[in-house]
Amino acid sequence: MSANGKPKFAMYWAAGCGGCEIAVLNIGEKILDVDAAFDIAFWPVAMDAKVKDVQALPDGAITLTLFNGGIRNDENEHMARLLRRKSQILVAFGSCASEGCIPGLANFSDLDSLLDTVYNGVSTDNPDRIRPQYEYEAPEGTVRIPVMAPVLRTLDMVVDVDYIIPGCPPESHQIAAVIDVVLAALRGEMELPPPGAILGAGQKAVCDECERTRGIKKIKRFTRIQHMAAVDPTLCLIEQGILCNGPATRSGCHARCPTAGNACIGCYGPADGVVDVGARMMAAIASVIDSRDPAEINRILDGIVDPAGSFYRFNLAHSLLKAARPAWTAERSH
Amino acid sequence: MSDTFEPVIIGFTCNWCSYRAADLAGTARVKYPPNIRLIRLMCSGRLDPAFVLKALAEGADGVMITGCHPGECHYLVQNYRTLSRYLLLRRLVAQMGIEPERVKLVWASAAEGVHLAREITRMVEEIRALGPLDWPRRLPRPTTVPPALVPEEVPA
Amino acid sequence: MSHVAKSPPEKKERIGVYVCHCGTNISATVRVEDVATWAREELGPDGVVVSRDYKFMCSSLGQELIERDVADEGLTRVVVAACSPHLHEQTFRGACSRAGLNPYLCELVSIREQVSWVHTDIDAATSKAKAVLASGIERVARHEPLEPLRVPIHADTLVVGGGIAGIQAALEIADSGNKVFLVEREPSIGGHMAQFDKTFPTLDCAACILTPKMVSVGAHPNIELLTWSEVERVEGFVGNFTVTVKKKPRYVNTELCTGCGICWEKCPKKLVDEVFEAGLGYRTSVYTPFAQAVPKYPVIDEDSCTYFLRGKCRACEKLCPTGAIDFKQEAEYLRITVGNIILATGYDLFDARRIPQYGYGRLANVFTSMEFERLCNASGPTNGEVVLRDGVTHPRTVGIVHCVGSRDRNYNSHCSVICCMSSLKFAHLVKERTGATVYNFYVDMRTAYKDYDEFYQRLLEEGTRFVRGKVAEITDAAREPGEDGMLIVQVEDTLVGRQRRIPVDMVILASALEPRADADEVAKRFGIACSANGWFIEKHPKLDPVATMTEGIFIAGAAQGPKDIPSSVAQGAAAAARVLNRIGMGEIELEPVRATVNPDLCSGCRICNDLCPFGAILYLEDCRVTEINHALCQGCGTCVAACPASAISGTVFSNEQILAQIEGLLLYSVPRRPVAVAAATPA
Amino acid sequence: MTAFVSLDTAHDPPLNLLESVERATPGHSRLEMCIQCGSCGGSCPSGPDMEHTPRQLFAMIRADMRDQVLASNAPWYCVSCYFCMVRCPQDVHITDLMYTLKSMAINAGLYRDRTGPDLSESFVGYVDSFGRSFELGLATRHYLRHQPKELMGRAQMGLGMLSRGRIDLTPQRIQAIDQLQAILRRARELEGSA
Amino acid sequence: MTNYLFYPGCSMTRSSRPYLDSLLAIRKDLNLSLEEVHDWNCCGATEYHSVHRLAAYALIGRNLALAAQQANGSRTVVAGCSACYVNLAKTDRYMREDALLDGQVNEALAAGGLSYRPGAVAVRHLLDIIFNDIGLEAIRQRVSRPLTGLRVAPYYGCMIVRPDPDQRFSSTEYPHELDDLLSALGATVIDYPLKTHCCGGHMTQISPPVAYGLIRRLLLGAEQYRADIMVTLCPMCQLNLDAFQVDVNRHFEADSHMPVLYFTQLIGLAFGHGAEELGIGKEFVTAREALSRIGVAVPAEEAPPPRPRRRAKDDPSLPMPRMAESVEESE
Repeated sequence: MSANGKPKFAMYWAAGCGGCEIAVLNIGEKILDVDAAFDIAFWPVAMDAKVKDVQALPDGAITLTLFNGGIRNDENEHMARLLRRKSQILVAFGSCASEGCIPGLANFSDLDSLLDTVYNGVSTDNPDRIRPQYEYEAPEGTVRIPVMAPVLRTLDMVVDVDYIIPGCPPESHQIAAVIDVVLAALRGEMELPPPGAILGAGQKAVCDECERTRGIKKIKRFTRIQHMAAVDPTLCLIEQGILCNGPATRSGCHARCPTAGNACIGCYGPADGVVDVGARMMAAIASVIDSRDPAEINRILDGIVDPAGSFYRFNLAHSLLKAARPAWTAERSH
Repeated sequence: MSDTFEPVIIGFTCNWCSYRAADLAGTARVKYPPNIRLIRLMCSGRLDPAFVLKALAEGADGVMITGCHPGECHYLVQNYRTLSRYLLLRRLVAQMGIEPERVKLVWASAAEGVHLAREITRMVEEIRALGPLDWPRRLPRPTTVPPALVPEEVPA
Repeated sequence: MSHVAKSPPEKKERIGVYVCHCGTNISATVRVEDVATWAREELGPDGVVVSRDYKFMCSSLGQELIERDVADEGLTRVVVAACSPHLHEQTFRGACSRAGLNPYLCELVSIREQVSWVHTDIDAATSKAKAVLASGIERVARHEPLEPLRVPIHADTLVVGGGIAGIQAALEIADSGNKVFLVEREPSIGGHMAQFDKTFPTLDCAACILTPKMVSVGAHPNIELLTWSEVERVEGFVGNFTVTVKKKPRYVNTELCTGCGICWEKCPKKLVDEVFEAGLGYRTSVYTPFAQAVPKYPVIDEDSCTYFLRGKCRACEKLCPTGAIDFKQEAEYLRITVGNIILATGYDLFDARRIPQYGYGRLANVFTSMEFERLCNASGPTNGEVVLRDGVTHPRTVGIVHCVGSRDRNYNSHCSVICCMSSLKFAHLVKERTGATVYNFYVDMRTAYKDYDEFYQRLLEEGTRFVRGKVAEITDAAREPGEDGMLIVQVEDTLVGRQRRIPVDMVILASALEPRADADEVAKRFGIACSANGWFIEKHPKLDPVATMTEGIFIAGAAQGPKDIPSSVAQGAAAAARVLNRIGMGEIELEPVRATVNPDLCSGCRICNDLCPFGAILYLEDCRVTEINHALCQGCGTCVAACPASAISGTVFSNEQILAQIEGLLLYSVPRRPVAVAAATPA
Repeated sequence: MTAFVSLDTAHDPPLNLLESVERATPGHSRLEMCIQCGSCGGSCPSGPDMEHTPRQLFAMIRADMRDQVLASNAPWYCVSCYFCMVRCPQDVHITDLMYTLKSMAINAGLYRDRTGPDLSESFVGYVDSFGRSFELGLATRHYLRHQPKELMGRAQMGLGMLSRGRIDLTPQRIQAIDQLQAILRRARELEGSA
Repeated sequence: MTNYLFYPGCSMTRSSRPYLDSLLAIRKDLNLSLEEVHDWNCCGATEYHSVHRLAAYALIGRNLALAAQQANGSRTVVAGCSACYVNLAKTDRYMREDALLDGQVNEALAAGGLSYRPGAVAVRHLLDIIFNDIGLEAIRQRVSRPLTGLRVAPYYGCMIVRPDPDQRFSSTEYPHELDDLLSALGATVIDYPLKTHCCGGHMTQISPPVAYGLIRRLLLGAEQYRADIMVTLCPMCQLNLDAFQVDVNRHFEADSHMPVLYFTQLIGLAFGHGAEELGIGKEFVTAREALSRIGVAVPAEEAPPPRPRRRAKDDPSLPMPRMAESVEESE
């Protein structure tokens, strides 16, 4: 408890796009309740704050920390450990922190080629192929920037996590609901959910919320939605030969994408009991291929451009294999 | 490649054909390398790609999927599902930087003990040639941490 | 926040481990004591409280060990490392349930068939045994108590196919006082056997031994005979099938018909009888296939009947004394309920036209085995006269060709089993009826079984000529003098090593037995499987030859593979016995290996809906979730693996159990040292 | 798995006859599958004139009777009619095997009658130097050596052919003969039996 | 106008020149464009394999490679000689099936700066093209002088239907393509039992007596069925049956006089071309007398009597098995 007797709140932005931060600000007036109920101890996006102030706090001083973004460099990791120690409730907030999300797709390639893409890509004018140095002697003294890790890890791989709020970003109405729960709990009106619980999302898969009609599935060819002349607005997308991660992805978004006419990309992470979204989707999709002839099956599979990328779009870093071989072998050879 | 490398291969068998083939190999005292460890399923159709990924992630150097010959599935047609799953799995595994040869599909009827043993022996040799997979149990952290940012160690 | 399998089972289990020496079968290659001690010392954290090794775990003493420990040590789980589960799983489950522990909380891991017997290096074998044991321990901790499934059995039975196998099965069941529906596609029962003249090796007349059985089928109070009928569809599952049978219109009112025969005597439309007379004789449009047909009622074949083709004639209708002809008849559909089904659908004969070099269809005096059966049949087109195609000339020399379309990768790779013996039978009959010189051209003489080889001896005595060699071609192109106007059989006499051209008047082709043309369709309709070469697959080739993978469906006779009459009869009776035993039990127990949908997780994506060949998966439109019928489910687990939301779980083979098993195998996988490996060759 | 192996090179362990014949035949000859039914010997047009029927040859091959097999006239009497091959119930590639045995016999110098080998070799000779076959040269050369008494009859036929414009006095040579020869040379090196 | 790559082969340019001439003569009627494979070489016949197996495949491989290079509109290579056809087709097939062979042949071809991807060209026999691509209907329409009254023995020989690596013909034992074609020309086609038996091949060179025996069989068979001429589609067959007939007669003291023509020559006649133009007259056993029958009406009993639909009351004979086609009729 702080001087004003309010519980302390923190939010931190690690390796991610920042959308999560916006999503929180998107909850409307509810933000006022947050402000009313909490003493904002540390929220770089919203207000000025210093790491040393956090370090100065006694352990467990912060009641609720929403941590978004994955762990890609040593600063992320440092902050994760610090906030873990200072917080009573640490929430992996959003897809990056919990599943790796799009930044996690970098786990397909090794660090070197990543930097190469960024600093020597076609869109970059960098004739001398300059890359940032982790340490550099300036007149003011040695300047250091965070060191990139060879792969991206999710928050729970670095520290213990109490809750997860999935989504890329989490739906604002879901955030609001979670906040209400926490507040109610603080008022002692109700129990906090059991640790490890997933908040602000459904239990079933996206299909449960999807309004599209679905029938028996027998697929003869797969195609990318952008290559289709017309997409049937009411029929299940998979039955139209479009890869949709809905069947394995946790609901809670009101099936936004399928409703809007696009395939589910899987941002809400694995539905309850799903061990590995990629494996699940693979098994499911392969099972509905309507052929017994290896050659034809392969022809049909050719319609699935980049299987790993499609099936693991949001959870590669948290999948069984976590990262493609080059990513961690390159590291090993260091 | 050091010749002292002994691969570990996880084999998934169908209760009606390949598992019985393995039993038959036993009763016939057919010899094959001990590098393979078999898991019994009721049908190759039960094979969940997650099992394969799990095995590779947990330290197996290869995975052999076995089932009844096409057209002879004891559950009529389920091994065709296995076939398409396998064909898709191979593609994904390759994208993960794993040699597709590390995942193999073998048809073996309950009568084909010798055939199964041969396939196992062949695969062990192939994997031995490929070398260890050694998938990391936990992902690597940054190699060098500048003093400025060394976090105060935390009792986790 | 970590993968399911890593999460320790809620409550700590007390696991007992038992490693079997199996005499020296295991202990010769695996350090059994070492494995047991290791389990006790290393796997304590995983819940191992007792770990013993014992000479023979399957012995009563071995089982008592388990029972005592369950009582004294309060074991909640048991792992036995011994032989294959297919051998002793039931044994150890029994021990557990005697000790009051649910049998399904016991796991048997194989360190004999899959370790000690197949490996030579003791260290490697021992550490593999440890890994296998560890996997069993990880797995068993995640077992759940289960009850076997019980299904009541409806006492009526459906027999499909009225050949000798089906007849036998029907009579066995009916005699025991249970109802049987016998469905036959043709107008009469009797099958191929009814077409034969004599039967090997005893040469008693087929009709004499078959007709009485046919009659008792026709007359049996417990048998409902449905000839000129076919099974349209089969719903339901073991104990309770609902079968739709199509009764094709006979155009004859069987209530009124007396089978007097006036209709077929007067019918003006004569045509070649391709079925019963094998194309060698004629029948009329209204007909019974043969004199002793059961039932005696004729059928009108609308494809040839002048009335159906041109709208006039009606001769039969005019002349029928009882007015039984009824051109208005239409197909009837019967829905019957039965508990078990026996398929005895028999075989097709190989079409000899597919081997042009044998000239069948082009050279008049080349006959098929079935044509010859009719030819020498006392009630056949020639009343048993063995003559050439001209109908008068008796052959002076006859060549009988074995393996026509059998044991030949160009046609059928299987051996048709009966051809050697029936060819010998033909040779005897030809000699007996015509005194002609007979050549048998064989590849290998196969006369296994009782009194068969004796029959071969007899033929040798009779002076039949045997040439060992697969006939290359049969031609009418004369080359040497003496060949003119003859059929020349060209063959390598492999025992002489010379090519021979043997002129004969008549050739008989011992055509192969083939799976029915529609075997695949039928198999699908009844939810069973055909082997690659098209025969119905039995549950076990040796120990369960008449059951199938689908509970409640049995097979008998040549539908399961080429067979002679004795074996077909035996199988018919065997299938009947299996059915009666089911009926006697009143209900059957099924392994509770079943898939279940968790409605709280199923999002109704319908990925699984097309995956079950047994139709166990059902989609509930209203609540948009999928459901699985446990009686139909056979437990293959394909849908479990396919469910994208992991909403389907499979008992005995759950994800948790298998993932844990994988971890077990790898967690304790051996230190990687070089191991001497013998190549895979039979020891 | 097939490979064109030099049949003279020593193998360790030395291939038995069955193995070397199978190795030397393209595709999978399935020789090991023979069930000795004799449909080949029965079908063979020149079977009656062969010292051994193909079936017997295969049995001898299994018995490793190398010299007797390679000395047999049977392969040389094969007319490549392929009857045996399409009729074989075990799908043994008999005609191809006959080619193999002929070349093995030539390599091993194991044949009693030079006629067959000579015909083949002079044919090959013409093809190697011209790229096309040369009937007149082939025929005259061949008959001079092997059927001198037939030569008169042949000569008449030769003239007949000539008068009917059905034969040339000079061989045709293809343009890129060097290319062809280079290809053949390389092939023989690969074959190991140059 | 369908155009094909054409592989004449040594014989067609020499001993079976009439075959080539007649083909060229009817080419326009069939509106068939044939483009010769440039600088093709010998296919190795039945001899080359006997000496150098791999070299033989390389020899043939060169032709395939050249054809593949030249393939513009069509990737089909047509051969008129059965031996050439089977050698080319078989090599392509084996290279498809046997990766090792493929590799070795290509390695050899590389020495000549060539390469061939198995399956790049489709090898087909002239009869296959005329029967399947052009079709009997087109043929019938062009017939101006039907061969009515001429009894012909359709002789396929071996290699066109065996081993038939790509299953292009109706049967390896008893095909009907040539039969149908000839009846389309109006000829009376006999059911020639030896239609795919051996003409002796190279035995004329190795052991004439054996060859004579084989040739004699074929002649006897044709005579037995009272054929006026034999029709062939392979140079080697024609040569053996025609040029050696004299010797066969001498050897067996027989007096066969069986003209042997190419099917292209008969097509030409039926299309109204002159014998000269078709290279007729260049055969050893002259066909003049036989051909003089063309146009003469057939005596009724010449035609094979159709099976009676209803049989006489007292006819004791047993019915013949129904053959595939007759089954169709009845349905």
